[in-house]
Amino acid sequence: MKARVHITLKHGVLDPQGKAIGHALGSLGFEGVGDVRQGKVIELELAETDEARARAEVEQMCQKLLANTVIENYAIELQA
Amino acid sequence: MKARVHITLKHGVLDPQGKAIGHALGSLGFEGVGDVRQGKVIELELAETDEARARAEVEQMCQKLLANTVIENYAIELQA
Amino acid sequence: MSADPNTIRVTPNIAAEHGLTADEYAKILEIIGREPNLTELGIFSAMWNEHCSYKSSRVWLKTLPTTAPWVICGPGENAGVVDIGDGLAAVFKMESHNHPSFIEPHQGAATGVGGIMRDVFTMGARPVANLNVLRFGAPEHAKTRYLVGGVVSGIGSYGNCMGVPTVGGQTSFHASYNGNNLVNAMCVGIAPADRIFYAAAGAIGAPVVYVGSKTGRDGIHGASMASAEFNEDTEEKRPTVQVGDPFTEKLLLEACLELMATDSIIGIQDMGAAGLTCSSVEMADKGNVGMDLDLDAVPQREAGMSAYELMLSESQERMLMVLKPEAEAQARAIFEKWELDFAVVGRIIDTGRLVVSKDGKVQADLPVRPLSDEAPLYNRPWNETPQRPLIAAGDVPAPNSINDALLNLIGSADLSSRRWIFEQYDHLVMGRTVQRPGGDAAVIEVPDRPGKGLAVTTDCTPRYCQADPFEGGKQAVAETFRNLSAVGARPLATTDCLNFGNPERPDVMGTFVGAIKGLGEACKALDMPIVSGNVSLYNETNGKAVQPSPQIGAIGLIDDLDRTARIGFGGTQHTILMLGDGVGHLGASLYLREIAGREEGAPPPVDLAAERRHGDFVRGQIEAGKVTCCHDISDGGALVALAEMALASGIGASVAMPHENLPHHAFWFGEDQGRYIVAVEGDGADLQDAANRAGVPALVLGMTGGDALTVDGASPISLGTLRETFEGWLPRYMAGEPA
Amino acid sequence: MKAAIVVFPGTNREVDMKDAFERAGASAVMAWHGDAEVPDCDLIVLPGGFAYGDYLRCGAMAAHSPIMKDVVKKANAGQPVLGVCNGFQILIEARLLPGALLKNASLAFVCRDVHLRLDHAIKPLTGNLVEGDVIRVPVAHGDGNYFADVETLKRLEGEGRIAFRYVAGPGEAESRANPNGSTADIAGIVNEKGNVLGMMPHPEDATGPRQQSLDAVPLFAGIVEALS
Ligand SMILES: Nc1ncnc2c1ncn2[C@@H]1O[C@H](COP(=O)(O)OP(=O)(O)O)[C@@H](O)[C@H]1O
Ligand SMILES: [Mg+2]
Repeated sequence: MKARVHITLKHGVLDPQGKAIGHALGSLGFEGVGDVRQGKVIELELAETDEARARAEVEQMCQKLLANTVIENYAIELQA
Repeated sequence: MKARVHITLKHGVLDPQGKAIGHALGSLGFEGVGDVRQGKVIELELAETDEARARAEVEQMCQKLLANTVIENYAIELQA
Repeated sequence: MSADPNTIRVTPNIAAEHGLTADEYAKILEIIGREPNLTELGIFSAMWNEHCSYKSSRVWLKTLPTTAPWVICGPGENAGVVDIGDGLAAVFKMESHNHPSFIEPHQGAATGVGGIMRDVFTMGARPVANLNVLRFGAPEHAKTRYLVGGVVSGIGSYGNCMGVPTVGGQTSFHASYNGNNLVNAMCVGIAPADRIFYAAAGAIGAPVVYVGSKTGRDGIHGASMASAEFNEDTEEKRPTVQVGDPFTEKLLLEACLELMATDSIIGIQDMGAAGLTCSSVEMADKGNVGMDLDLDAVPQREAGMSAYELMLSESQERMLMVLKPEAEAQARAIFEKWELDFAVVGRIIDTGRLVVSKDGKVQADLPVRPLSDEAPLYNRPWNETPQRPLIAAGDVPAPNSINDALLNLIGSADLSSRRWIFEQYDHLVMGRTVQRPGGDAAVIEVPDRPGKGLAVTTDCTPRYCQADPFEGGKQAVAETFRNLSAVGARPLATTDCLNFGNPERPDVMGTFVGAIKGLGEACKALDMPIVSGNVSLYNETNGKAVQPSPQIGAIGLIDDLDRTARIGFGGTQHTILMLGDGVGHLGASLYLREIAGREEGAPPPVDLAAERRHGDFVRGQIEAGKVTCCHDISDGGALVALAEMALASGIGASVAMPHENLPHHAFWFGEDQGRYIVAVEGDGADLQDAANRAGVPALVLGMTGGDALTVDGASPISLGTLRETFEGWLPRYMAGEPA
Repeated sequence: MKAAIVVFPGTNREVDMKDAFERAGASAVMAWHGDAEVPDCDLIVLPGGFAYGDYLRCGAMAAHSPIMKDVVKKANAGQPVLGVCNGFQILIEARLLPGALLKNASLAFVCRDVHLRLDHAIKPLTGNLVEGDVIRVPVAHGDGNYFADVETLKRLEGEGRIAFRYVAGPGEAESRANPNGSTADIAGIVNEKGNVLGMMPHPEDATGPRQQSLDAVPLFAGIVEALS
């Protein structure tokens, strides 16, 4: 089973990378670009085949390591 | 219109971060974790409302700035 | 690549695709007495390409001076080794990563830094200082900004993570590098002088051990790529780029040094260009033995790798070692502690052959000796570079104002401050950086030897080498000698990185030959043997070569760090003197290029006897504690040097031409060699006396003080204006402003 | 006084730290991240570097090292803990200190001298520095941009827990004072009890006779005196 974890900065948390990208796009001549935010995706191969158990496990991984819940949100996607 | 760009390392390119995360999950006691890869997501707000034009524009942004096409692939998702 | 490339029959065409000429292929057939299979061909092509075999340069490299009583190990090993006293040795080398850095600047530069550090710690030394030489295309060129950004972040990311301070380097811009930037990385390490590790692997039956990262399909053919001229579709090819993992290398460093503190290693070799092939052949060759390799035991990152791929992969952060048989368990424990792969992948055998097996089958069986000894050797035809005319000072128009010319120069791409670069490098980690980037040579305190200093620098002036490779070659060495002398260091030895175009073109080969002759002469005269180095050829695009760039890295010793000099003025009301004099040489100068818009003329000649006399004199004065502020005069001439001294200290100066023998602009911006500016308390009379006795001209230029630079009584330039001009260019350029 | 300096895979300023404590007359031992316990000591130090390469998030993986359980336990029991640079990042990831350290606003690594003002003396960790003192010390980091939500910031301010702030040095432009974009120019904070200090700059590299500044000597001298 494969899991994909999307990690994004919480609303209200400054995003220096997103800001810099927005700025750079502007200087490259792209117009009409509003807010830009950068996040992470982590893709994991899991031995677990049961979806519910896999989800619970990845949830644990996020809580413990993958995300910093002080500043980040995460969302889990599973693919068989 | 909102765009979401997923940027992942090309197949076969070493991913030191993914490797270290996989290793750390192992030491935290998570079992059965295979390959781990880390990528980026960039979310953009666009003034453009026409889907085709928006896609073309984001495609340009990826080529020029967002992705390092030597080692990275990208995929674009649009949401109205 | 199909699962078993060895089923492909090798043809002369395939050999040609591997960069082997018809003659070279014929020689291979003769050596092995049959057709090679693809893996064997790959091994030959890797060993025989320019990068590994030095086939175009070897005959000339042999002419360089490489020995001195203090040289412990000269060229031929991973790095040069020099005795620095107190039981210690300095281990250092410079290497190019030009092509990879053009294709992927961040990763290319990062892996260049990783590679050179491995060369140094393979020999048992802990790296203590990194330097880097960067040559980019014209600032206006569309790709330059992107390359600068990527290369600098790449160098920083690797060195910073390793915890090795990056303390110096050189950066310049010129259109000849538009399609081929240069990235040369240098690393200096310190080891106990009696515990240096070499590649030779002698003992029959001893285990061959692979440690570090797993092998993937990284940079296969990277070594060949480094020797192939670029053309328009190179940017399309985009071969498998190597990604650096500095974290793994940091672990590898610590694990290797921990193992080296025990008595376990017979031979050790890092896997650099052409990975497992080069390292195994070199170890076997130097040990005069053979090697049996079992590729199934090699830790692999990807499934289904063939013998061909495993032998040629350039995955980073890997080492090959031959251990004493009884030491295996202890070694394994150390690498496991550092969470690194450790695998016995072979044995030393007595047949003199490299036998590579996989899946229970022999995949390659080649005699070791001819792979290196019978590598092709070319004495390429070369044309002497025509002499350019000398340009007399009077033939170069004066600027509208000396002040404006100075501001133009210090605000130009080549002379403005490199702060934007070196602030992205951790130049302080290890806590022993005594002189930071921004001066002449950087100085670090030798670990565990309080008060003892090691000075390091890199230099070369490609526009001189373009104008006259021989004088330019001399000048590159002389300027490192000067940078070291200016901080009071005794020059010890050098490393080189020779970046040139296509050696198959006699004009290019002529520049190479000229430069080597110049380097050799200067190294001899200044007693700075070349103990390691690297050659990078084919730096050209569409038949246009880069400026000849024989980059020199040098190290020197300071016995007492209380006796050293810095570039900043030490106080106000100090007398400023120029040591050395000149004719106001403006040929091939930055003044001529930036202000007069001309790239022509012969470069300043280097009088090596005067160079030595002047350098020895300044150093003597610094060692005697009489001079504590010194800067050598180089690009841009005396006035640029004075501006840099004022800015470094925040103390102004008032100076005037000491004689009227020359046009003012020739005096202030001439690039005559072998000169220094010093500032001393009092009226400088003692220093002048001493200089006279030593046969060194010493001219009083003026006094320090105030917060402006005043030249020949013209209107003062405030330090604020100077600083803004000097510090402004690079950050503004990198922020996207037009060059 | 004895300091225990924790070494993680990728730590690289442990020797700088050891030198600083030894110069101040203390002894220092290295502690390995994989051990279950910190050796007996008066002060636990998490030094600078790139633990686990700074991959994922700086300090994230190191915060889960076996030894960190013991560090957290001892910190909660009141033992003094000093985290510098990567050490500060690890303390944050271990939730011993609030907020987060984001990428520098410039997105680039920055190594240079900065000026720090001591806003709140917190004994013993700010040593003999006096409130209002300005010291020149280097920074060397890529992720030192301190961020906390408004409430946390208010609490830090109100409780006097912002120990160090970046300020402009003599003749230095205001715009250059803050090297990383930190909220409210925050360079170092303490926990509620005041026994855990995290800071981004490297005071340990401003204590040696051949380093460019000796301004952090009173900091180390004070810590050593207080804990001896
Ligand atoms: N790429 C670089 N990395 C680090 N330091 C650099 C780099 N380029 C230049 N520098 C530093 O900037 C200063 C000025 O360089 P340069 O003008 O070449 O000095 P010099 O003429 O004395 O050799 C030196 O201290 C040098 O080490
Ligand atoms: Mg110089």
